[in-house]
Amino acid sequence: MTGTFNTVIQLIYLAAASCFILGLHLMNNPATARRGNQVSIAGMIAAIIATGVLVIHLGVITATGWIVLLAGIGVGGGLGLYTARTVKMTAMPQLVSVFNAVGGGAAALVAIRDYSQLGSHIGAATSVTTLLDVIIGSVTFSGSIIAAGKLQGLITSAPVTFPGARIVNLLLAATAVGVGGYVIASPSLIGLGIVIAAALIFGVSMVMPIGGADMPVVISLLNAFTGTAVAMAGFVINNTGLIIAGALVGASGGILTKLMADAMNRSIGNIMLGGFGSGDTAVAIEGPAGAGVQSIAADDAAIQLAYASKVIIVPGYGLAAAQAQHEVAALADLLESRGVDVSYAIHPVAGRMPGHMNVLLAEANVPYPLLKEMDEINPEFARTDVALVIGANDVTNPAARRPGTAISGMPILDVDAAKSIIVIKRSMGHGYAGIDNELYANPKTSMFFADAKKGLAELAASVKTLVA
Amino acid sequence: MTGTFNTVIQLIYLAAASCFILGLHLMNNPATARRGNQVSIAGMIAAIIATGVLVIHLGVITATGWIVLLAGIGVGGGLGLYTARTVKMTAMPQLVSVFNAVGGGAAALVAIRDYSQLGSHIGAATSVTTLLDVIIGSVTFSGSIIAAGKLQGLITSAPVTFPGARIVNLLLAATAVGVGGYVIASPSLIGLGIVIAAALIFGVSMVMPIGGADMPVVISLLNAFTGTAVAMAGFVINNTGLIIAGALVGASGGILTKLMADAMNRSIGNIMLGGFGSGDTAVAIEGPAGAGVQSIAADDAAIQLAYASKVIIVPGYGLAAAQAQHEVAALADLLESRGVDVSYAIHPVAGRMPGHMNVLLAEANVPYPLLKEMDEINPEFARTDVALVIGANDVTNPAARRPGTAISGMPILDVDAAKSIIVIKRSMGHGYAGIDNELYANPKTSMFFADAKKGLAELAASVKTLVA
Amino acid sequence: MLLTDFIIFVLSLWVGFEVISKVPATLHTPLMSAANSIHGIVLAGAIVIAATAHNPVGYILAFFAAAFATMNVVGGYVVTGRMLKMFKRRPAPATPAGPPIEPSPNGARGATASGGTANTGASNGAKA
Amino acid sequence: MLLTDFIIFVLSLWVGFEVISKVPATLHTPLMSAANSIHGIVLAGAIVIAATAHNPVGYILAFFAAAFATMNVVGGYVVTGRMLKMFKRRPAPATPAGPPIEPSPNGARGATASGGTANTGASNGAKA
Ligand SMILES: NC(=O)c1ccc[n+]([C@@H]2O[C@H](COP(=O)([O-])OP(=O)(O)OC[C@H]3O[C@@H](n4cnc5c(N)ncnc54)[C@H](OP(=O)(O)O)[C@@H]3O)[C@@H](O)[C@H]2O)c1
Ligand SMILES: NC(=O)c1ccc[n+]([C@@H]2O[C@H](COP(=O)([O-])OP(=O)(O)OC[C@H]3O[C@@H](n4cnc5c(N)ncnc54)[C@H](OP(=O)(O)O)[C@@H]3O)[C@@H](O)[C@H]2O)c1
Repeated sequence: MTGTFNTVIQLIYLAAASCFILGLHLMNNPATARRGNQVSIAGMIAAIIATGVLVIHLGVITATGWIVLLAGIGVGGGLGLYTARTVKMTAMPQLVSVFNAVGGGAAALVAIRDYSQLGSHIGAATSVTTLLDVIIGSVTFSGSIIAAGKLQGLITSAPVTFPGARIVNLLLAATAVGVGGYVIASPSLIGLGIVIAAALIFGVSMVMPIGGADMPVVISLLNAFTGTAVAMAGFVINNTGLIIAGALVGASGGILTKLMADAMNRSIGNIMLGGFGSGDTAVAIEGPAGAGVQSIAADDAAIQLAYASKVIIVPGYGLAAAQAQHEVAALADLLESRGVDVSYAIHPVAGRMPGHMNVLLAEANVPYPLLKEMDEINPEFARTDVALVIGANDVTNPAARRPGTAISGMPILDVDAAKSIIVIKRSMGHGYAGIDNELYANPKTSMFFADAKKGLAELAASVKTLVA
Repeated sequence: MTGTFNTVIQLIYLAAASCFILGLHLMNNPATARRGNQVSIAGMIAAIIATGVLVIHLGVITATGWIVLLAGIGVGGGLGLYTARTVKMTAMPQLVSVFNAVGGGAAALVAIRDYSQLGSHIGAATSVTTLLDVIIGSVTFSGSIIAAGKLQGLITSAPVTFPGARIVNLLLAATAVGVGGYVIASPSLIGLGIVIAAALIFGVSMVMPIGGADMPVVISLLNAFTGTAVAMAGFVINNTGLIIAGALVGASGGILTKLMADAMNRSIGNIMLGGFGSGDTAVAIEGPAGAGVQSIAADDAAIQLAYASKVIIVPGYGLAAAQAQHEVAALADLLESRGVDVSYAIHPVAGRMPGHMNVLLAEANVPYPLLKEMDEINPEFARTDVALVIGANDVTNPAARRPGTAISGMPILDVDAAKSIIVIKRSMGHGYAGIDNELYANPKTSMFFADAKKGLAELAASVKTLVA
Repeated sequence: MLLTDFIIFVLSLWVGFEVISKVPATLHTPLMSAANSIHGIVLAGAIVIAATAHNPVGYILAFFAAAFATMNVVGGYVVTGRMLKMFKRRPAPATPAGPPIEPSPNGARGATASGGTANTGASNGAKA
Repeated sequence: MLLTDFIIFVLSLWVGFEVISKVPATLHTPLMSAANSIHGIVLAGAIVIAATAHNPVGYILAFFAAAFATMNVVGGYVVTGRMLKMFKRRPAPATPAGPPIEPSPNGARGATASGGTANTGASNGAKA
């Protein structure tokens, strides 16, 4: 191919990469996030078209090649578009995880294809990256699928582990790397097969012991893996675009993983080693229990809300579990129509994925400005008549303020500063962290024991009767 | 040279560049800034040693070459060390500007040497970067020297301009670029000479019309230029280390320039076009003037300070001009010994360079924690008995709060929130922005007309007598 | 070639490391999804191996590579777009749009957790 | 070669663009000075041209290049160091060390103007 032609292609890749960078940059800020995504898309289109032109220019591709390629693009594109369009907002993390899997898979396939084709004619340097690509790609592929399965509930979200699991993992890793080293020295497809198998199994056994609630972090980590795998693929087929974009994702994904873990004050380390990520094992003890806990009836709660001047709604995982987003929005509208100042307190890790509450409430068309970040709303609780806690537990638990508890150090919503507190949940059941919540024993607190969806409907009804 | 050897050198350059990046990253935060500088130094040492080894390995360098090189390093190093060690803290910006000049000069020399040596044997691509290097380097060289001269007062800090200056600049730029293009096509040393001359003169005529007070921003801009020139030098001698480090400085320097300009709410554009950067043309009208302005005597001021429970000191350019840093520190100690709670309100652009007040007060060993950034201290003025304004003017001018003034929109220190205000300055003279300060007419304000150094000494004296 | 590739790789790592500043937790999932779409660029790799495939195995590998990669890139961007829709702004009925945060003098770049919301808040105010 | 050099150049620009986040104004001058020292790396260039010099002109150019560059690098770092000394911490006599700022949950990276001071403030508190 002519030098200049290649140069142009390279420059397009560079421009595309710059778009990706700018896109991520803009996504650091809610105000510019959407533009960021568009910039990123533009870059991607440019890069793909450039590659297409390059291939045509090379002219080596066979007719079958074209058919295969376009068929693949058609099938993949269709699947991607359909799933992405139809998935429920709250199921997005598992979908992202699936996209992760296929991304990693594709990267691995590129290397496999390259290896199988070149056979023994490849220099050691190249085939190191080839093997890295195969291993990382395969691990991401199986790991991401398991992660998606856990979030989707197809696989138990509880940590699955067995004695000696650690050793098995070590053996698998050793096999992948060891045999990998061997097949670099003396190329063999069987060897490669063993490597792939070991890597795939390792991916499974790496994610299985991790609790469903920790999956967002795991997915983000696997995302970083995929990035690295893609970068390696770039080395293999010597494509700058892949190298830059892959490394970009690898590093930013890593940082992002750390930010996520920090937000739910876990360390990446103890997440990967499993532990209390057990998620929703919180058994719902039926009926109220616990000393000094006072419960309240729908009507009384409705009166408090209707005649309050400022109400803050504190949504939690329970709201998502009950799919009660529309009910809560309806109640809020009702109160606002009575001139009550209503806003939502969004804890960074309320729910089971970052931004869980935002997606949920967005589904019910709650105006974004009503959603207040923790740092912003905490001072306002003191001026609040009623804090309405709906299926939130840990994020309101004052125990976080003193050391020695499972959630110690996690910043919480200062719900207990409000003049009075109404908590809607089904029982005295625990949250994700699996500990009691002192808030419920607070004299200012009254518990409204109900499923969030039903409970909110009742509340709305009784408020209406009040107005009438 | 052997491939692996070269590879090692390249990797060392890469490591060095990473140190530079990490260094800058750490410098974003006062807590880690010093470590950042050390990391950066480590990287630099590695890069230089690697280059030395490379040269030895090449073995082409002549004995004279060694002598010349070491002599140059010795002389330059000595000069750099001496000036850097001995310069007064407040004269640092001009010194930085000098280092800028020599950096740009060195970059230009590299390209000149390369051009003169290779003559006509160079491909167009290379010699474009060569010419860019020569031009940018030369502009930075002369421009930085002028900037330093203005700050040092060797050249009038007032904007120097003449009718048609703009046209002259355009002509110079045109010459440099035009002839530059010509000498790429048909190499000629005379041509190169013309380019250099034009660039040098352009540097001068670019900076002359800019007021002394805007120099910090100009220096930062020229800093970015030097970075770019160095990157170009990297292209010329095909050295990755230079390319990475140069581009790094070029971009970060650019961002930094913007941050600086924003902080003193100027746009880089209108700074470069000159304008009200005229600096200290503020004529000191002798003796008090102005309606409704009440002045105060040393003793009365001393009493107010001595019996206050909370005093905030607001230093400004005047404190630096009077070199009264030690006097103010002494007064503060005196008050603290009487149990008065004293702190300093540091406006981001108080003085004539960013951090001017910090360097100044650091010289008098004022503990860093006593210096409060604007956002941090503004709320405290309301709880303050006496705000002692020393040679500060614009940064306290309430006019900034309403539109249409020269400083509109500049965030200011809410001095007028304090219970009473004492202002030490020589007269009703204007500040950098050249506008009246309504604060002085405020009934709560009493003016203590004096040179900051003398005035503060008096105050301290009378406080002492009170104690005795 | 491998060397320069490696240099490019490391520099890109640095960019990725620096580009994510303090992000409001709300944006964690969209950002993850965005990064996810970006590695869909592996499609370029899939195209290349399809171009050099000449035997059944090659074709099969190429097919799956292309399908996987396209699913990643298309799906990734669409999902991200949907997530970000939740930042669409509609005038806030009752509450004030944002906290009265002092614009910091050099608030030029890099959204901070609170800074981020402040921005949106502000622009809401403008729209409302 | 020129192409890869250019790619490296652009990526480095991005790093430089991203690495400077919101910096307290106090740090503007030290940062400027730090960046200034970094371009002292041109000394490497000076060494190279000294190595290839074989005639008086070459020697003279090499000499000045070396002298200039070394002055830049040595002076730059020393001055930066001196400026940063002013961030040395001594226990604050009277005033509290810092504002009681809630540690933001994801306060992982990137100092903000106020955040910056908060950090120092906090650590003073610890030391004092
Ligand atoms: N956001 C993230 O990225 C993320 C990721 C992983 C883990 N986490 C963790 O998840 C937790 C989130 O805290 P959270 O307060 O939002 O939730 P939570 O602490 O897990 O508590 C949820 C509560 O909702 C109640 N509930 C469940 N189903 C309900 C229904 N249908 N109707 C009404 N109430 C229902 C449960 O009590 P009853 O059984 O009595 O009803 C439970 O106590 C934090 O510990 C966080 O660290 C967050
Ligand atoms: N920090 C930066 O990076 C930077 C850079 C460029 C420009 N600026 C601009 O500089 C200004 C800084 O504001 P500022 O309040 O610090 O200073 P200012 O507004 O320039 O006012 C300084 C005041 O100090 C008084 N003064 C001068 N010499 C004195 C002496 N020997 N003793 C006592 N008082 C003396 C003068 O009044 P008398 O003549 O009556 O004494 C003058 O009004 C801002 O407008 C800023 O935008 C800052």
